[in-house]
Amino acid sequence: MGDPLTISQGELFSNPDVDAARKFFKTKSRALTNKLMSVSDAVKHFIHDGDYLASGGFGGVRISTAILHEIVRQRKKNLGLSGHTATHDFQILAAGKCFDRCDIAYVVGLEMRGLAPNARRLMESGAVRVTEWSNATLGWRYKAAAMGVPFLPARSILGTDTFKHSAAKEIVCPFTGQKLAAIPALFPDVAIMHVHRADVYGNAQVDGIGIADYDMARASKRLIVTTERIVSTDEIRRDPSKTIAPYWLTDAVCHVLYGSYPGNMPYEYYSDEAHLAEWMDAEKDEATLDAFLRKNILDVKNFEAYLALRGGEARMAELRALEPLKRES
Amino acid sequence: MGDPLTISQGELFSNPDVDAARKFFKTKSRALTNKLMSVSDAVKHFIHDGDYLASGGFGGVRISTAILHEIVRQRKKNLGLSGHTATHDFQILAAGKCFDRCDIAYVVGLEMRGLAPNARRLMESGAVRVTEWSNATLGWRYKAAAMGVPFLPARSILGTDTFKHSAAKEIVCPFTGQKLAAIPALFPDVAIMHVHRADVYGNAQVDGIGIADYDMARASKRLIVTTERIVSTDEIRRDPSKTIAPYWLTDAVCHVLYGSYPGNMPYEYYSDEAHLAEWMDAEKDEATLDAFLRKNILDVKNFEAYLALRGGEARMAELRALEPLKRES
Amino acid sequence: MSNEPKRYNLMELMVCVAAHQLEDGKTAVIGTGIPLAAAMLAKKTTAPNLIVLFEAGSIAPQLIRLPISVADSYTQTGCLIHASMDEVMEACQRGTVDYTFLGCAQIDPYGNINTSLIGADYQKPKARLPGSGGANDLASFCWRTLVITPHDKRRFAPRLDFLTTPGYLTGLGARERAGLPPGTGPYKVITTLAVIGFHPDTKRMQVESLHPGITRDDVRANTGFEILFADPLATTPEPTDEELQILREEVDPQRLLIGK
Amino acid sequence: MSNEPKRYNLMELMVCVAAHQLEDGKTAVIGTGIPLAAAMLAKKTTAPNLIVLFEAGSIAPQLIRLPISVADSYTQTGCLIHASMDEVMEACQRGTVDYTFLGCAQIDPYGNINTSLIGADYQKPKARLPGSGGANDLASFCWRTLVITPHDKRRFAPRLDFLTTPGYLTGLGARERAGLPPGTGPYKVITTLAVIGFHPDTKRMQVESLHPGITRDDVRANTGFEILFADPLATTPEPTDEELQILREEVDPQRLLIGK
Repeated sequence: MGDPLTISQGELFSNPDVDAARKFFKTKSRALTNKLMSVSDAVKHFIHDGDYLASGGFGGVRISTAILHEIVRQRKKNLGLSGHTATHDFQILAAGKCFDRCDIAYVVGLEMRGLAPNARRLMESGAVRVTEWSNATLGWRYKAAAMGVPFLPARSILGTDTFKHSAAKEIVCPFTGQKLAAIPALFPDVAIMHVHRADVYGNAQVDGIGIADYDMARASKRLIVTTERIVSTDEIRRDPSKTIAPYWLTDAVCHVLYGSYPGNMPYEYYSDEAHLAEWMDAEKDEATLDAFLRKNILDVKNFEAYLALRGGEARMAELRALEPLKRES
Repeated sequence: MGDPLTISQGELFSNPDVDAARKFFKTKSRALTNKLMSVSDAVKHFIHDGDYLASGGFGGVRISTAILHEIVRQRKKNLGLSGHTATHDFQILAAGKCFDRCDIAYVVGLEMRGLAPNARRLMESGAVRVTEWSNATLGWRYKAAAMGVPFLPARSILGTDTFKHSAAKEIVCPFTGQKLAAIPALFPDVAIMHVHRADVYGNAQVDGIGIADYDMARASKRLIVTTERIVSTDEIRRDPSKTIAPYWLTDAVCHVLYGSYPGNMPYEYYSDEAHLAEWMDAEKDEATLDAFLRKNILDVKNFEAYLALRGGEARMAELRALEPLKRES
Repeated sequence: MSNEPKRYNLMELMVCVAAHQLEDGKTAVIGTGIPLAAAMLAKKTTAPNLIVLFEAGSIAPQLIRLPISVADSYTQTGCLIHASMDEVMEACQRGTVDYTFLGCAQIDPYGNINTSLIGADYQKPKARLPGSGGANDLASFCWRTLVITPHDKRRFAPRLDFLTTPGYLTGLGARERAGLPPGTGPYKVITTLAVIGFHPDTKRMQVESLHPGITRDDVRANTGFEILFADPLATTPEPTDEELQILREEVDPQRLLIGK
Repeated sequence: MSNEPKRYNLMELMVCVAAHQLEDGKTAVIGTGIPLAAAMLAKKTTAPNLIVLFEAGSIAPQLIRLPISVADSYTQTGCLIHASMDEVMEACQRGTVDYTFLGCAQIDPYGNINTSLIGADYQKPKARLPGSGGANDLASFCWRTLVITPHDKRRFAPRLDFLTTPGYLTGLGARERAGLPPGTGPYKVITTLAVIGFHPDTKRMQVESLHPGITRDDVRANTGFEILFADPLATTPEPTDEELQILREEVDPQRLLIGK
């Protein structure tokens, strides 16, 4: 029944060995300690050259911009990257030439905003090794890891070049004889995630849709949380259904108000479309981009200074006013 | 690496064919209609002799007692049953001799309360065909179905008689060469679930832990929801993170205050341990059980009459006072 | 194409045609742009109980404005469920989602889509495009896949540089042989020239209706492969005044889409 | 056994011994009964930051009383996460849970457990027991499985009627060959007579300490198979007055467990 099994040719950038991951998770500290630190320290301690990085949120929604900037500022190199609807996050890291391999579900585009010229140039240069996936299958790679299994079966990507350039494998269902795509577990070395509130120990809560962050936080060996607000643990316990990561998954907590800027933070502030358009313009050639990067990231002390440059509280207040979601109570 | 693959000998009581399930889900109505009906009508219309039934909650916590009683009252026969930590629910259906086959993860016991004598007699009589699972693997059977895949891989039940008497299959991971248990999808014909609030269309919300109900509601072809409170759809939209089933999964909504009694309903009322002890006593022999069943279920008009028999609002107020979880705000 | 009618523009026509495809009481995973405008228009006209899901996790929102991202706040207003991407994708894989809408950089006679790259060298393409996003999954799982695209010769290509998202692959039965869920596949391709279906025997593109003022030769001249025409061949119904009014005043008052 | 000391009863001893096994800052999936009393005692003494998870979905509650069900309201007071059974089981499968506690109807020399049935005919057993529940999963996944059980000859059986939950199966390396995660397996068996470990080479039960007043012969007389004794063989430390006070006044003031 059906065509013979197809062999994929994509490179697997990380090891789906659940026993190796179990060994890591066995020894990872679960101690209740204060993990509050600066963005600079979090990046210094938990993101190393060559690491495989996962970025939470959805490209331009609930992203950890402060960490992304700091990765560029600290000139991290040779990262692996999960391109799970990576838009503005991808654009930042591409501008910094921080990665040399990428699992692609969605990259170089900014959805309705068009394609990012510099990000495209980088991906067309041959400097980045790439493997192809789809949003669901790349998400299921996190989910397999979070579940502690080496793969999950899926019924998409079959029959396409997306499969051929993936590192999935075709298998036959032992019950139905159907052809399925086996999607290998992905255990990122480090994940970054921006949330609405967290305590100093790393209990983190999100309001609104979860995207793929629940599984990403569990799949990753290390987790850096940036948060709009630092709250008490009692506040976390007030609505435990909102908790996306408990403290023992989290390695660093950084308090970054407006931390998703210029991205949207649901319930808090809308995206700064004017600044995102500036980014697109700045990518038109290398020289313009270099100047733009220096001005906005490299020559800027930290994320707070960047926000000040972008109009500070006045601009943030405008973006708050544009946000349609309001909390009850 | 490792022993040769073991063959299991358990019977598969339901078809893991995802394409057959897809065909069903394709044609299932997603119309926005008022589905409010009596418990009696819900059981009459949506539970048929021979159906495979899944019962939500955790045996004695957040169970749909009114539906369970009505199944006995309408003398439904030859049901298949998912014994996913089935305790008081199992006890009721065993007393009614309603099922003739059962997937077992946990049955005949009531946790700390001991073993149910009649339920044991039934299972020792040979009258019920059984297949063995564990809580995780039986839960993953719902999850596979909810995900739309014919199986999920798992790393438990391997090497045991639980596996041998399951209908799982051993497979080899195409990435790691590891032995895994392939757990077949379970699509129940009908599921019953008790919730804190629902609207008349079937949008249902739960406070507190979800147990396996999220996946069960999605895996099942039909879904009967009983609810402590009927609310407006606006109330559902007020905190969308609490929604366990959207209306298009739900076939019937029954308003049953104290619907988990004598089980615990977190945030509402604690279990009636005295009545559960009466049940245990009543199971000591067939004659005592028959009289008990007549008194509490068969000769009782409906669940409201049963509650009245058990002490009505006065007793319910006592159980409310025993409940430790209180909602914020 | 030069004689575009004055009462509406092509974008407005496409939105209305897309809206007509959506039956009431069905589920649809919708992206931003034209598809969402179509869904909003359908909900305000013929399909008030169309259930919209966004792939990032928002389920059944009350849409108040066109969002910019499929995850942004405007996808989440008044939802029934704040879910996650896996939950939405799994609902599709389980067979509970009826419609999805896709765009394309290239599309071939079988409705296969390329959104990954242009050029022959995969690791060093002439042009890198975003990739599948959720398109491959949605086109594999949803019962009816709708494609909305400008109609030109470069896009309607005999062979794709990269087959990102499955149409009918190599023809009748090929999806099933590849392991994709039976009964799925491209349903209609809505272009700037025509509404196109697929021949039941060959699963090759077949024009079902030409937009007002468009001829078979216009379509042929803008299609890079031999395209079939249904017999009889219809004319795409024009938007009604009511549709246009709702579209302009309620769906896209800022003219983000239709004004261009 | 007849000369049980007066300062504490056997149940109290077992709870205290179990509590000693739990290191601070670790995770444990705990059931109701003695294991939970042990976890509560540990949290109030040596392991204040022990993280308790319940298999039905409650994660890191602030326990105020012994629950009756692993899903009931008393497992959910002051949680950090209201999760689901799959999330807890998957955290175990992923290797992030250190401890679990099991009971048994039968246990064999390799720590394999039967909680399914007594008798030879599977479809018509002499006695039907609950089955695995979560035990098989937890014993497969958690790093250290603790078993708590009365110690008698019927229970400590050379062969099980049904192997519900894996111990070391047939000995060293058998779990790994069966596909179970390496580095897991029964850690200690805490009985009414002794604390028992497993010989590193054979993975057969080996008594590590005898409870005060218990002799080797007591153990042998109540064990249905040949059991090893460590050399030197220790005496199980008695509960301290502080432990007993906390246990009686704070953990189980209603004497649901220890009073019996």
